[in-house]
Amino acid sequence: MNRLLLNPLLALFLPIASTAAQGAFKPDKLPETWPEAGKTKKAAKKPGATKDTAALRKLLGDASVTLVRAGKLFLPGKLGKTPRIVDGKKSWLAYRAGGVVGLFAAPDQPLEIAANEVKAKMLDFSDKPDSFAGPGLCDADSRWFVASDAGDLSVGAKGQLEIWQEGWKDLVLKSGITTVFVPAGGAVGTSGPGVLVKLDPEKGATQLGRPGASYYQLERLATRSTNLTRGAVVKSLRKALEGAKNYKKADEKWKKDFEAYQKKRKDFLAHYKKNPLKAGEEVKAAPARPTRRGRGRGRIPRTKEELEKMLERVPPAMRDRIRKQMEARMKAAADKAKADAAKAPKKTGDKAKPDDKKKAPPRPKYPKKPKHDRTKEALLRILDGKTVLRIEAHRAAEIKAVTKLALEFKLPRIVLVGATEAFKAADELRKAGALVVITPQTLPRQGMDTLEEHFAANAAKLAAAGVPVAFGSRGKEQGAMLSLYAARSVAHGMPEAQALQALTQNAIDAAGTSKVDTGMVVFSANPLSPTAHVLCLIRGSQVVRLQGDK
Amino acid sequence: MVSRRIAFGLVVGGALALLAQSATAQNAAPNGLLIRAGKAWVAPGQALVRASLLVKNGKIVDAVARPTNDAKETFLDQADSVRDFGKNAVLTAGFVDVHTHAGSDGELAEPVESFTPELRASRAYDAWASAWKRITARGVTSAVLAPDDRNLAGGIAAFVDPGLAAGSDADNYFKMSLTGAALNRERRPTSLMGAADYLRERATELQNLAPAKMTPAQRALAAVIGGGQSVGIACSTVREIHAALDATTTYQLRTFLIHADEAEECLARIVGAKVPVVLRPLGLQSSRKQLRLPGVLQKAGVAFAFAGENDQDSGLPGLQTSLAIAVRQGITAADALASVTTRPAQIAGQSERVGTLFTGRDADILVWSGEPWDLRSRLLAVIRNGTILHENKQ
Amino acid sequence: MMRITLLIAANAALVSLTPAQRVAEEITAIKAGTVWIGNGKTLKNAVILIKDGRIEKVGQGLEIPWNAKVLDAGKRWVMPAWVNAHTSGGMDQANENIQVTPYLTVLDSVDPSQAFFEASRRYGVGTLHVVPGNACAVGGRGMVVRPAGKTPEQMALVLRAGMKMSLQPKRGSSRSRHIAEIMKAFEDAKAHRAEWERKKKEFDEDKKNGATTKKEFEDKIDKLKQPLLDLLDRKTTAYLYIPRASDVPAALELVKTYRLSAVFVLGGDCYKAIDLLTAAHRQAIPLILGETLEITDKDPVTEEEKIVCPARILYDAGIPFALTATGSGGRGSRGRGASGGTHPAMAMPWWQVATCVRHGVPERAALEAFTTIPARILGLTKRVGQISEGLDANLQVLSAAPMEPECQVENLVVDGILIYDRKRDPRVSELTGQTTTGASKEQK
Amino acid sequence: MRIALALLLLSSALAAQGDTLVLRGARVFTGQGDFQKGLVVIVKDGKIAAIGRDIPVPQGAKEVDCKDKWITPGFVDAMTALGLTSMNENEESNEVTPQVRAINAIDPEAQNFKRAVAGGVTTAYIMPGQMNVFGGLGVVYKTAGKSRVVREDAGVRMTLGQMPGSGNRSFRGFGGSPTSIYYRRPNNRMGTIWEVRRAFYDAMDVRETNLGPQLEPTAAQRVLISALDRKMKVRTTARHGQDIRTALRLAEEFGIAVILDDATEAYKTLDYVVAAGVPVVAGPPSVQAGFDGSTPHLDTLALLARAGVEVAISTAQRPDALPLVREAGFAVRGGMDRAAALAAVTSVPAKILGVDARVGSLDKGKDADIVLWSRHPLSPYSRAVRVWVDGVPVTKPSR
Repeated sequence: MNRLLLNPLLALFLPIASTAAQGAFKPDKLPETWPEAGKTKKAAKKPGATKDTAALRKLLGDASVTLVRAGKLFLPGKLGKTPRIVDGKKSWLAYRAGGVVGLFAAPDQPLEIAANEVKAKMLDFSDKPDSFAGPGLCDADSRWFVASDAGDLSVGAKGQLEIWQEGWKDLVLKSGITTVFVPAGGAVGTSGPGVLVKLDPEKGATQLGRPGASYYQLERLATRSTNLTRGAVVKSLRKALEGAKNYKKADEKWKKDFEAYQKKRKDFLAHYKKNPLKAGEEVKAAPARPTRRGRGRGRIPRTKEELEKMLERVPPAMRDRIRKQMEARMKAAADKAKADAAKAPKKTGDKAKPDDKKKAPPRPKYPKKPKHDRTKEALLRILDGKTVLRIEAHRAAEIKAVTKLALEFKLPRIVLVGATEAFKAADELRKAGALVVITPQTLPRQGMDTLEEHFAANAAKLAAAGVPVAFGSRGKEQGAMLSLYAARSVAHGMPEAQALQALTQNAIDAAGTSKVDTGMVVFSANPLSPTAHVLCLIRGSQVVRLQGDK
Repeated sequence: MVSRRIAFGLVVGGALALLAQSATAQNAAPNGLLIRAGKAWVAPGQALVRASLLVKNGKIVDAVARPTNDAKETFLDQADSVRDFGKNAVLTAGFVDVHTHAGSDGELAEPVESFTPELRASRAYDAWASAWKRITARGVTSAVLAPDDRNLAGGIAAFVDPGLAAGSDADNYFKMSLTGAALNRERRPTSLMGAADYLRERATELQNLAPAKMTPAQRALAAVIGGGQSVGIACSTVREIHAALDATTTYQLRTFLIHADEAEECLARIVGAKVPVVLRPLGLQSSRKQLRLPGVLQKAGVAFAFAGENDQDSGLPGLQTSLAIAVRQGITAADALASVTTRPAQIAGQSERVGTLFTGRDADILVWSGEPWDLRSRLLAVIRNGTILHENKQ
Repeated sequence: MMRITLLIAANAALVSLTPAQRVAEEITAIKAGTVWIGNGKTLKNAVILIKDGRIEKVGQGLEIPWNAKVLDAGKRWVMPAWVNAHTSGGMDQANENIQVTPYLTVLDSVDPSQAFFEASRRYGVGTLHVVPGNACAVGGRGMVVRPAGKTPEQMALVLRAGMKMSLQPKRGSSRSRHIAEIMKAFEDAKAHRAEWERKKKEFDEDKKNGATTKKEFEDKIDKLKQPLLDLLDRKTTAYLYIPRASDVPAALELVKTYRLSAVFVLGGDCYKAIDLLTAAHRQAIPLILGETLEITDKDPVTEEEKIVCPARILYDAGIPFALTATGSGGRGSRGRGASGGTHPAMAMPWWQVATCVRHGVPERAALEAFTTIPARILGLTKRVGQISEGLDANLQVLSAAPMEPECQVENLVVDGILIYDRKRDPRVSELTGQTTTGASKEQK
Repeated sequence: MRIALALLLLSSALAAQGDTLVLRGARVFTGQGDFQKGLVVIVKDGKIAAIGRDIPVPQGAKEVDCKDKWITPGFVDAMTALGLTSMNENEESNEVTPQVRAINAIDPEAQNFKRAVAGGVTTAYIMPGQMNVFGGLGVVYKTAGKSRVVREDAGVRMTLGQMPGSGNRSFRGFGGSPTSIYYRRPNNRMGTIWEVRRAFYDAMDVRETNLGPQLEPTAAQRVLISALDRKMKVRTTARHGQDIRTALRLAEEFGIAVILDDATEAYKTLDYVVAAGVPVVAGPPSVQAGFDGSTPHLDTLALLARAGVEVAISTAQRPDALPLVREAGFAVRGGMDRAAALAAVTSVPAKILGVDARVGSLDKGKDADIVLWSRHPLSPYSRAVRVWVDGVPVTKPSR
């Protein structure tokens, strides 16, 4: 059905179910789904006094809501709003099964509300001064549940994960990571979509709905390739995207041909209904177009100039030998033509054929249906912006080539993984509205001049330049250390709110499905500090309270 | 005309003065440097709030906690220069890296002969290698350059101050290795059984041999047998750990294990032998077992320290990351700090010189922008023997 | 009538066997110490009467006709011959290198003189479902054979049995491309039939409207695509080999999207996806276990190794399963790798039954896994798998009860013909030094 | 979690050391003969306090109900590589290394120990691999429990056949660099025997010419001298028919106490083995592929037992062998009778290894290594329900 979408412009007005509202793509203006990272807008109102007490009263009556108060509260920036860390004393953080509802100022005087009316759950950790509450963290590039010899997940990770693998519980209990994104990946070309997996200490790991980001693997050019050739890395992607467009065009063309065919078919039958064939006669099939075979090679030139023109292409040493052969052939052809002309009877010019034969329409030819192609379907979803295009690129030249391609094809959402030299292409990335997933595990390849403590400085510079950043562990156990590595970017100048945003909302956006509930986690300290451990987990309406770190 | 020449003179003079001044700052310790900071971890677990330290010709003279922020210290008169790092700066002792091969890779192993007890790592120490600069910039103020793991008996390690030439008394512990790297080579011994037999053979040679007639190799081995010089045995699998502990009991060695990756499986034997363990640094490439090991050792009461190894640029500061990951794994902050300062100093036998900020110790001080085990805090300055070696302005 | 002629042909063929099988006598009555019927009941000192290769009567104290050819198994055990529901033995080349070859059949490649059939006789296997190997996406049609006969046609019980499919990707090609090829094959077959139907409809319209004078529609559906269409129309059953647990979801999805009638052949660690296997069982998909019945499973957290038996896990989940000997166990000894490689003993059904019992599966369930359950999977419950009236006389005589260490297969009777006698087995005498006449060789 | 397990075992060992066990109601195989009904076994302080029909039961003893179960002494596997990295673990710098001791390279926590104990094997003889002419000294080692060593230096290994020569390169043209340590003798069977003779003659020279301190025998020669004085048994690996006869000839020539290991083709040279009266530690009968060119037979063990040879069954360091109890079952399938097969995995190997004073049978004062079976151990359906080593339960009760 989605192949019926006409041109991208129309796509703007058709409500696309699965993604957030698609702002018209203007290269300079950031697409709406990516928060305005880096440039922290001045908080207009007094911190904490965002919603008035009436809203708070309504929420108190709602059983599915959980209100949390702790030393510090973190509200991730969604749909362009900037992330904020707020002092917990003066406000409540409200959360419902779908996700964080918002921050509400704690009323100065206690609310008079009947005890039985209060159905929402209230969790007050503000007695612990350095406790910290915020959404669950998410690992943007994890290898959990990947079969040991996974090799490649190119049909997409959903069907291939060993969801019964154990050993991830301390990931959730110690470092508060409640969701991991397992990307697909494989040989060069389009791979299927990755999968977001929800981790729940009790209910185990469950895979979340229709997977989002589908992964494209650029060619692995030899490391010796120079900056010039590295731009060509994107050639195969460009060809694939154009192929997808032609696929859509061919599909639409087939529809039109099919309607024409049915019309022709109808009057073909009507004609023969009026004057049916006599026995033994058959409808002549439409004359087949002469095939191209045999026209190019061995053509005999008719005039002297054609012969000379053909001989130019012949190497000089053989020219006279070929000229003699050609002249002999020309003479033989001329004699044969003369003989045929003499033999053939003069064509009678009469038009006396019966009119119905002339009017008899030939049998219509059924237009060949283009073959169903799954990869092209996946690429069309990328062009429409329904799934995120996820590309691994490390060198500045490759990153620039990818961003140029994204602008050219108006891809609303691309994710770059690894991106060791991304800080060199920061403004191109911001223009293309890309999100960068930094994976500390991948060591810089030679030929790349990286900064001291490469991934932390890289993340800090990108955040400063306004490019949204997320962190991926690209491993299993290392996932628990992700918040420590994010803390290192804070040491390099990235504001703490940005680092937490990178660990929560940006990682979810990188997975391509923006409406995901990663639950709420209350830490004993700021999750970036190593002393933090999880005090309480809230997912949907179920609250898991943990006594210290088991 | 004249003014230009004078101006020219002034400029040249100024540059020269500046040069001279920074040079002096480089090596001769200013007599009486006062350092003020928000907190000082004088020793793991012992903190002075609003601390100020007095450093004189390379040694720590006194450390005191100021009652209020701007109260004056008693010994203010003795200090002729004051450096105040602000109220949320934290001072700690310099990190001690007890097992590293930095700067002289490739020269620390004798490929032909497996048993070379007399080789001294101080000969292979290149004080001016660029690796040392990077290591000091990350907080390591004293290190032990140890022979490689590729020899059954690699030789004698050297205790050095990174960047300064090694003194004559640099010789430190004796390095042995029972790992696969030392054994599966085409020379004797090729297996653990062979190694035990080779050691027994060398030890029996010494029994009825007068020290005068001993060769340097035999003298080095004799110094170790009976518990004289401490021995660092590199081992990783359970069978290698058992072989190391067997050798310790048969020859009464004063041993500490290096790496001991599978220590968790033979924990009872290690606890029984009461030997400290030097662990690999924790970081991006650590496996699940390595991440779990510090917690296991601490619960069982085994003393452990983190080694820096050759700390190639893995994208994270070497020992500080081990500190942070250890704390994340549940080790108390004091214990983690001890594993990079006081315990390596004890293992290297230098605890009366480095590892803490007590009076009389070397003035190896690190200044942090926050708690050292929190990766959000940067290293503001590295002070060794009283001189500010490295300062990042950011 | 047809039945008898087939029997006589088979009989004549059996007698003129290749030199290795010099044993072939007709048996019409068996005196047995104990008879394990197949539905859990056992009879003591029973008599089995056989007529025209079928079991006529089973009971205690039956009167044996005077001219009966009697096989005296007085103190011994008599059991139905084993039924092996899925094996690719007995062929020298079990795999094609093109991924999708539904039009092939094993009838052209089964070699009756293979050692595999001799071993099957020695181990008491009476019925084998031989199918192509695991390396092709759609391997081809299998057939049910008995391990005796000169030509594949004489060995055949069912000429066209299940269609073999496998989710095992060829080396180099990825798991996903493998599944995509299977889907593409099905889609092409469907498109081809849709095209054929469209042309037929248009031909009928032309005929009705006089636009053509041909009598009927000559185009035919491509014979190479017909087997796939039979699969889609559930006319043939797909025997789908699943190498790993993470392939079970893909297999279930394939069965659901194309509504196949399928049998799952489980590879090594499929037991890990036990909840998905219970779902498959609920959709009436029979499960067949491979030869790796003892797998060393390393706990990722504590790194402790424990031996896991998939049969026990399926039994605990209440799922009946069939056991198989895929014929690859016999070839040389294979080290017990971390995933529990198959030991040569696993090629013997009694050893697999013993392994299951050792891991806690009751003896009856383990014995049925090699007799009645595979017969039900192959749809031959009225021919093989039990000793009851009307079924084929496929029986094996054991020297002692299966639980005893001395238990050996003494005789094997298939269709009332004695085709194996341990005392006259050349391979056994070669391995134990006794000459074929029972005297021990070392006196030489 | 693993430490908790280890501590648990430790603590249970200490606690259980004290309490006495009474095993009643099972059929008991004491080490010889057949299973007897009505025997009661009493275990105290890790030793068997008493065994008999109606014997006084000390009060306060923990009663273990063994109704319709089968009890046997812990099995003894007389030739294994448990705890070593592989069956070929050797000191390869030299072909003659009799002084090397296997105990220095054993990993007591290895997984194959756990697998062995779960199969009922409580004591195993561990010796170096087969790649040297003289492999080194083996050790009788318990597969579980706290004190593991039963007898050190219980025998020196001598390997005949192609294996010692298989790693060496004979001449430079073969691509081996002359400086490599593998460019050395022996390269075939004759070379191996030549190395054996040279080692023994050197040791005899040193033994005769007692020149005092100048010519101290090296550690290697000291081991060979004790072998020549028949104080040390020589475990000789001989699989091929001709290797078995060479081993017996060497035994006569040097007067050494030879034990034949793995003897795969013993059925070919049965008369020589019977005449020599040499004990045999036979290889696993279930394995069908021979080693070193030998061809196994199913009934070798039956023939040896019937001919009166002192034969034990072992897994012979083979990775593809089944657990020892299954190998005994396959021996019975090959024609060996049950009592001989059970003795071949309990009392006979204990006697061959010289540790029958402590293990191998259930008699008063011996170690309390006991295995409780769900059925007759040799039946293919049997399972080791509980295993005690030194009176301490070492396996979790299996499902």
